[in-house]
Amino acid sequence: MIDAPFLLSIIIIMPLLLAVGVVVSVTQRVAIKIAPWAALPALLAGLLLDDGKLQLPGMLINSYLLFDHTGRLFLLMSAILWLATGLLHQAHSGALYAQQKIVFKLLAMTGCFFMSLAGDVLMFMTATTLTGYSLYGLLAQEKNTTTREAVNVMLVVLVVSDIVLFELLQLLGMHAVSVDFIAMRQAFVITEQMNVQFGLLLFGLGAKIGLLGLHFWLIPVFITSHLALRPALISFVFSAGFIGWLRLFPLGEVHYPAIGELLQWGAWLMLGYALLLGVRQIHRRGVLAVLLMIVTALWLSIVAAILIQPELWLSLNRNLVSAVTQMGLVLSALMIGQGLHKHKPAWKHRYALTLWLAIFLLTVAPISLVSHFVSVNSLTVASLWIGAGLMMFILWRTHFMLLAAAEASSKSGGHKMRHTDSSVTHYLFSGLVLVGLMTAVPNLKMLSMFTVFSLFLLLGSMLVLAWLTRFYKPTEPSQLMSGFIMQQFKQGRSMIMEMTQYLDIYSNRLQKSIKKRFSPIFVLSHFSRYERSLNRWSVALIIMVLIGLLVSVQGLLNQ
Amino acid sequence: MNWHTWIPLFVVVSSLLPGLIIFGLPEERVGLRTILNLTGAVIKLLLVSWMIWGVYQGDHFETRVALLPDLDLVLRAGPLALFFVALSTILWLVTTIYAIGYLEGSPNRSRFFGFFSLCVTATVGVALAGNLITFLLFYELLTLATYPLIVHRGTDTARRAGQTYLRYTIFGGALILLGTVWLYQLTGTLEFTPRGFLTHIDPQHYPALKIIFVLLIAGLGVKAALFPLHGWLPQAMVAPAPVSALLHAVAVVKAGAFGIVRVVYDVFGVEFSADLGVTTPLAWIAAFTIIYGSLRALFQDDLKRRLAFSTVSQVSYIALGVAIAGPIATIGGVVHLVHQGLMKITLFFCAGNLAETLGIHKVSEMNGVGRRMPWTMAAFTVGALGMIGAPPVAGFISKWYLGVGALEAGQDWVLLVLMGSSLLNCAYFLPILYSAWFKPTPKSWPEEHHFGRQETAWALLLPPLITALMALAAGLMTGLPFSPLEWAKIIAEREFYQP
Amino acid sequence: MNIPMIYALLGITLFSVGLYGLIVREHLLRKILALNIMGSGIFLVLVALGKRSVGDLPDPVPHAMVITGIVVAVSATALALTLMLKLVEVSGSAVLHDAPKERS
Amino acid sequence: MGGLLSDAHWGVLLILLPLFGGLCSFLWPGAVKFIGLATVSAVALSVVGLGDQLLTTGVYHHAVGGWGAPLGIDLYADGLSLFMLMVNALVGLGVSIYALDYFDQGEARRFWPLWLLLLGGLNALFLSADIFNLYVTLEIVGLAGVGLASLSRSGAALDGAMRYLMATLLGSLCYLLGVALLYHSAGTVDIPLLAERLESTPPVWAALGLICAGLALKTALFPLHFWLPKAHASASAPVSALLSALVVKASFYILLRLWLEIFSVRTEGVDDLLGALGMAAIIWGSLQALQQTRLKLMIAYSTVSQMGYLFLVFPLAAAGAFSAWSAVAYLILSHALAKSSMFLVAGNLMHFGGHDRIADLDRAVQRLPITVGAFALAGVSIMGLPPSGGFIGKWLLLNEALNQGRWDLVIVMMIGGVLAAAYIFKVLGFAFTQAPVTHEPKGVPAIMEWSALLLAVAAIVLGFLASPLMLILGIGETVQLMGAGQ
Repeated sequence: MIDAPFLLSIIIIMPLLLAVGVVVSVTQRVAIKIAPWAALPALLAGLLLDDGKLQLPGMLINSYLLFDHTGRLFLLMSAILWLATGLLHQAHSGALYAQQKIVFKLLAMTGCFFMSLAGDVLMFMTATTLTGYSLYGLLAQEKNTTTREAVNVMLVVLVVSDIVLFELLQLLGMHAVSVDFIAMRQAFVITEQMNVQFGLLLFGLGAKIGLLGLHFWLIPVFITSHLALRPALISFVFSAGFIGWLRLFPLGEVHYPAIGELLQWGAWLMLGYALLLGVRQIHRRGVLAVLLMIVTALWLSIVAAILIQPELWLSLNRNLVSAVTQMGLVLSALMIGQGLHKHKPAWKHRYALTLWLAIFLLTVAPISLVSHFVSVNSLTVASLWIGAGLMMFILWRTHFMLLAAAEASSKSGGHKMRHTDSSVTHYLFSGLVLVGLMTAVPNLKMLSMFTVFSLFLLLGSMLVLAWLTRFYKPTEPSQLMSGFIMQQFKQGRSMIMEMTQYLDIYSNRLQKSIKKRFSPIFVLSHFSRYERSLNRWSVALIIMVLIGLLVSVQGLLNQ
Repeated sequence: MNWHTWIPLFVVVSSLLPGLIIFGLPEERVGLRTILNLTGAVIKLLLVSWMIWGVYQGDHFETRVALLPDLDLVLRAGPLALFFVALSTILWLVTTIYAIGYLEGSPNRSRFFGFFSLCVTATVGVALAGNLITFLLFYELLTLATYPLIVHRGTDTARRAGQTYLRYTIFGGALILLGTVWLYQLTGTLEFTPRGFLTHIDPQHYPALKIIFVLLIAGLGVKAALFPLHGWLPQAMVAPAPVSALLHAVAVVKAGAFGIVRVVYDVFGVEFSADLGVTTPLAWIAAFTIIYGSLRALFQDDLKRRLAFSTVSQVSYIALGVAIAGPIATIGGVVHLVHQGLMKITLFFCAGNLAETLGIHKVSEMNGVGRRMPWTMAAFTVGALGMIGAPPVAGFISKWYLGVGALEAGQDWVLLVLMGSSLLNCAYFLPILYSAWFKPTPKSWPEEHHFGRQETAWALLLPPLITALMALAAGLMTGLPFSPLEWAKIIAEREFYQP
Repeated sequence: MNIPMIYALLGITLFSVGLYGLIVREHLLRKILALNIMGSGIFLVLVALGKRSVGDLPDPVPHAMVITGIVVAVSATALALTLMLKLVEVSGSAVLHDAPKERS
Repeated sequence: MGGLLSDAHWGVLLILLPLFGGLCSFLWPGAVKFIGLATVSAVALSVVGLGDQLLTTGVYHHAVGGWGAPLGIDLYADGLSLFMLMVNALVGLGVSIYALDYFDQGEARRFWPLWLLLLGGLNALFLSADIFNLYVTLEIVGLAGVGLASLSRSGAALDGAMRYLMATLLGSLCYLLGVALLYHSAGTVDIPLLAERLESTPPVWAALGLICAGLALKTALFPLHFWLPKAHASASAPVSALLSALVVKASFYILLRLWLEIFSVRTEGVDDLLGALGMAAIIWGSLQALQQTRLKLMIAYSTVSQMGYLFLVFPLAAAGAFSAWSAVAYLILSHALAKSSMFLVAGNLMHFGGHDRIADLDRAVQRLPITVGAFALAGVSIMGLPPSGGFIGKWLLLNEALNQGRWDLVIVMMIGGVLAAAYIFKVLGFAFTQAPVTHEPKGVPAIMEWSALLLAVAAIVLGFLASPLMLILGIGETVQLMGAGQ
C-alpha cells in the first residue's frame, strides 16, 4: 500500500481537467475519448492507497480530504459504478448534445468522489449539491415530459433537503469548535434539543434514500432514467444518503432509547408499506426503487438498535459499511441487467445464474449482520429477516413475470431485438455481481451454520410463493406518484399568480386615483390663485402698511 | 513628504481626473477614452493593493483637509474601508471593459464615461470617509453622479425613473443631514471611532440618540433599499446594463449598506446600539425586506426587474448581519458585502448580454438560451447558484456565518428567515435555469446579432466570466489569507470587537 | 404742542395721503403724483423737526438732507415719467395691468 | 510696495473708480467694452487691496472731506462690508465678462454706463457709515437698477421696470421717513453715535416699523415679493443676474447693518415676525418655482425663496451668536454666485433656443454641455448639497438653530432644501429628454458659456474655503461685539 495522501487530490482533479478539456474545443476529441475512463484513478487509489488525510490550505474553511475505511469502500463503489456508467454511456451515447452530457457526467463523478473523501461538513455539502445539480442536468436531457416532471420533482426534493441539512449544520455549527466531521459529531452529542436535530437529519438524508413520505420521487426517476445513468444514480443515492449518516451522526456515542423505539416502529411501518408498494409495482425498475426503500428501512432499524445499545457499534461498523456497499453494487447490477434476457436467448442460462446469485447476495447482506444483534435486540433481528424475505419475494416475482412476458412475446412473432449491442450490458451485469460477491466475502465468513440453513429454507419458500403469485396483476397500472404532486404544485402556482394579478390591478387603480387627487399640480394650482391676488398693487401695499404698524405696535407694547 | 497622508486622496483623484478629462473629450475619441479609463482603473487598483498590504502590516493612512474651523474632511483607509474600496475598484475595471463593449456605437459615450468615473470616485470616497461629514459629502455626490446615468437614454420613462430615484435619495439625504447636524450638536465630534463615540453621552440624551439613529438609518436605508424605501430600485432598471450592473448591484446599493455598517459600528458602537434597543427593529425590517424582496421577485417577468428585487432582498442580509449584533454575524454581514456584489454583477452582466445579443428582456423569452450562449448562461448559473446559497459558490459562506452568528446571538428566528429566503431564491432562480438549459430553443430570437464564431463580443463575454470565477473562487478559496472572509475576520476583530 | 410739532404732524398726514393715493389710484401718472406728495410730506417733517437746538439758529443737518431729498425726488420723477411714456407708447395704456389670468 | 498698498484710501477708490468708469464709457461709446472691463477688474483689485489693509490694520475709517462725524459723511468698512464688497466684485466680474458678448453695439452703449453707476452705488452703500448716506446710495442703486431693467425695451420689460420703480421709490421713501424720525429723536445720523443715544421711545419704534417695512419691500420678502418675478424675469439675462444677486441683497445688508448696531434694544416679537415671514418665503417661493413653466420665472421665484433663508437669521441672532452671522454672510455669497450663474445659463438657453420653456429644453445636455453643467453645479449650491458653499451656510444655520432648539427653523430649512431639489431637477430632467417640436438652434459664444460655468464653479469651491472666509468676516468688532456682547 502506498502512503501518499497527496494522490487523493488527483481523483478530484482528473475528472475536472477532463471536463475543462471537453469544453475547450481544441482538446475536445481527445477528452471525449478519455472521459469514460475518468473513474480509473479513483479505483486505483481506492485499492492501493493507505488511509490518510490531505489538508487543503486554501479551500473553504480549513477543510481537508479524509480517506478511511468507510471512505475507501464508498469510493470503490462509486468508482466502479461511474466506470460502468462511462462504458455504458460510450456504448449508448446519442449524438445530440454529447458534449454537454459528458461535462455534466464528469462533474457528477467529481461530486461523488468528493462525497466519500470529504473531511468536513461544508466540503460534503458542496459535493452533494454539485452532484445533485449535475445529475439533474444529465437526467433532464430526456425528451418526454413525464421524465422531465419526475426529474423536476427530484430537484425540488434535493434542494429542499439540502437547505434543511444546511440549517441542521448551522444549528450544530454553533456548538462545534470547527467545521469538520469530528467536531460536528461532538456538537451532535452535547446539544440539548436532540430530537429537533435528529428530525432534521432524518429529513435531510432520508429525502435522498427514499425515507417513507419522501420516497415519491424515487420510483418515477428509477423508471424513466436512461440505461447509462442508472449506476450513477445509485452511486449518488447511496453516497449522499449513507455517508451522511456514517460521518455526521455520532453512532455509538449517543444513548437515546426514546428515539430508538420510535425509529424501530418506523422501520416496521416502512417495510409494510414497501411490501404493499412492491406487490402493486409491475415495472422491473420500479420494484428496485421499492427494494431501496426496504434497504433504508433495514438501515433505520439498525440505527435504532445502536441508539438503544451504543456499544454494539464498535463491532458492527466495518460489516455494516461492506453490507451497504454490497447492496449498492448488486442493486445497480439489477438496474442494468434485469431486462436483458429478452435480448440474447442464447445467454439465457448464464443470465439466469447471475440473476439468482445477485438475489442471493442482496438478501445475504442483511442476514450477515444478524449475528451482531441475535442476543441483544430481537426486534432488529426480526426486521432483518423480514426485510431479506421481502426482497427475495419481490425479486423472484418480477423474474417470473418477466419470463412469462418473454414467452408471451416470443409466441406472438418474436419481439424485435433492440439494435443496441447489449453485450457490454451483459458483461457489466455479471461483473458488478461478482464485485458484489467479493465485498460480501468478509461478511459471509461470519455466518453460522444455522443461519445458512435457515437462509436456504427462506429462499425456497419465497421461490414457491413468488411462482404462485406471478399471475396476479394489479388492476390499473401503477400511477406515477409524482403526477399527483405535480398537479398540486401547478394548481398552487396558478392560484398565487391569479392572486398577485388581482393585487397588481387593484394597486394600480389605487395609485392612479391617489395620483389624480393629490398630484402636486392639482394642489399647487390652488396656490397660484393666491399668488395672482398677491400681485395686485393694492393688496401688496396694504400688507406692507400692516407690517410697519405691527412692528411699531410691537415696540410700543413692551416698551 | 510622508506618503501615507496622500495615498487615500490619490485613490479618490485617480478616477476623478480621468472622469473630468473624459467630459471634455469629443465623441469620436474612443481610443483615448478607453486608455484614460483603463489607466485610471489600473492606477487605483495598484494604490489600493499597496494600501491593503500596508494596513495588513498595521500602517496608518489618513488625509485630513480643513472644511470648517473645527470640522474637517478626513479620508482614512481602515480595513473596512479598504474592503469596500477593493470591491468597487476591481468591479469598476471589469465594468468599464463591459461598458466599452456594450455601448459600441451608441450616442454620447463621453458623457456616460465621465459620470461613470464620477460615480466610482463617490463610491471610493464613501468607503474611505473618516467622519460622518465626509461620508455625507460623498454620499450626496453619489446621488448627483448616478442621476445622469439613470436618465442616460433620454426617453421619458428614463426621466420619470430618474425623478422617482431623486425623490427617494434627496429625501434620504435630507434625513441624514438632519441626523448629522443634530449628532454634531450633541457630541461635538463626528469622527468614526472603532467602537462608537457615544458611550460618554449622559443618559438624558438617549431618546434624542434613538431618533438620530432612526434618521440616519432611514436616510441610508433609501440607498440600501430597505423595505418601505426600495421603490426606486426596480424603476431604475431602465438604465443601460453596465449602469444597472455596477451601480444598482454594487456602488449605490452597497454605499447604503456600507453606511449602515459604519453608523452601527463606528458611530453608535454595536453594544451601545444593542442596549439602546434600536438593533432589533432594524433586524425585523431587514428580515421583512428579505422576504418581501424575494416574494416580489417571484412574479416579475422582466429579467432585470426580477434581479432588482433580488438585490433588494439580498442587500438586507448585510443589514440583518449588522443588526444581529454578534461577532460572527458581523463577519457574515460584512463578507456578504463582497459576495453579493460579485454574484449580482455577474447576473446583471449576463442580463445585459442577453438583451444586447439576442434582444431578450423577459424571462419567458429565455427558452433554450443555454444552447445559443452557453458561456454566458454558465456564468449566470454560477451567479444564480451563489444567490441560492448552493455551496461551491460564495453565497453559502455568508449565509453560513449569518446563520451561526444569529444562533450564537440567541436570535433563532433569523434561521427561519434565512431558510425561507433560500427557498424563495430557488423558486425564482431555478425556473430560469431550467428554461434556459433544458427547454428547446425557439425558431428565432427577437433581434439577433452574430459575432462570428463565439456567442457574443469579447468585451461582453469576458467580464461575466471573470466575475463568475471570482465568485466561485471567493466561495472555494475562502481559506487564503487575502480572501474576502479572512479580511472580514480582520475587520471584525480589529474594528469592532477589540477587548 | 409747539409749532414745529404741528408742522411735523402735517407732514405725516401728507405722507399718509400720498400713500393712500399710491395704493388706490390705478393710473400711473396719479401714482407718480402721489409719490411726490409723500416726498414733500417727509421733507416737511424733516424741516419741522429741525428746530431742536435751544438757540434760535436752526440745526443745519435736516436742511442739507432735505436738499438732497429734493434732488433725488426730482430725478426719480423724471425717470418715472419717461418710463410711463415709453410704457404708453408700447402697451397703449398707462395702467399697470395685473397679471392676466395665467392659463393653468 | 507694502507701504503704498496699506495706507492708500481703497475705500474712496472703490467708489470713485466705477463712477469715473461710468462717465468715460458714457462719453466714449466706441471703447465702452474695454473701459467697462478695465473698471470692473480695477474695482476687484481695489477690493483685494482693501481686504489686505483691513487684515493688517483692522477696521477702515475715513471721514470724507475731513468733516467730523455729526455733520460729515464717514466711510466705514469692517468684515461684513468687505464680504459684501467681495460679492460685488466677484459677481460683477463674472457678469461683465458675460455681457461683453451678450449685448449688440446699441444696447452695450446703454448697459455699461448704467452698470458701472450701479456698481459705484453698491460700493458706496457697503462703505457708508450713516443712515442718510445709506438712503442716498439706496436711491442710486434703485434708479440704476430700474434703468437696467428697462434696457431691453420690450413691453414686459417696461412693465416690470415700472413696477420695480414704484416698489423701490415707495420703499426708500418709507426708509427716509424712518431716518427723519430717528434723526429727530437722536439728533445724529451716524450709526455708532446713534447706537449709543437711542432708547425705546415711540418715534424710535415708528422709525423701526417704517424702516423694516420699506426695506422688506425692497428685499422682496414674502408678502411683498410681487414686483420681483416680473422685473427679474423680463429683464435681459446679465441684468436679471445683477438684480437678483446684488441689488436685492443691498437692502438686506442695510437691514442687517441697522439690526446689528442700532436696534440693539430689541424685542423677540419683531425677530420672530421676520423669521416667520422668512420661513413663509422659503416655502411659498419654492412652491411657486415648482409651478413655473418658464425658466427665468422659476429662477426669479427661487430668489424669493432663497431670500427667505437670509431672514431666518433674525430670530437666531437674538442670542447674537457669531455662527448665525457668518452663516448669513456665507449664504449671501453662495446664493449670489449660484443665482447669477443660473440667470446667465437661462440667458444662454434663450440665446440658443429662442425660448426658455422648461418642457422644450430638448436634448440641451448634449448640445450645450457646459451651460447645463453650470446650471447643475449652481443648482447643487442652491439646494445646499454637500460640496457647495450653500451647504456650509445651511450647515452653520442648522447648527445654530439646533443649538437654540429652534425646531421650526430646522424643519423649514429641510423642506426648503427638498423643494429646491424638486424644481432644479425638474429642469435637469427635461434637459435630457427629446422635446416634441424641434427648431434649428443658434450657436452660443464660448465666453458666455464659460463665464456661467466659472461663477457656478466658484459657488462649489466656496464650500472648501470656509475657514479663511470666516477669518475675513471676523474683522471689525461689530460682529465680534455682538458675539462677545451677549
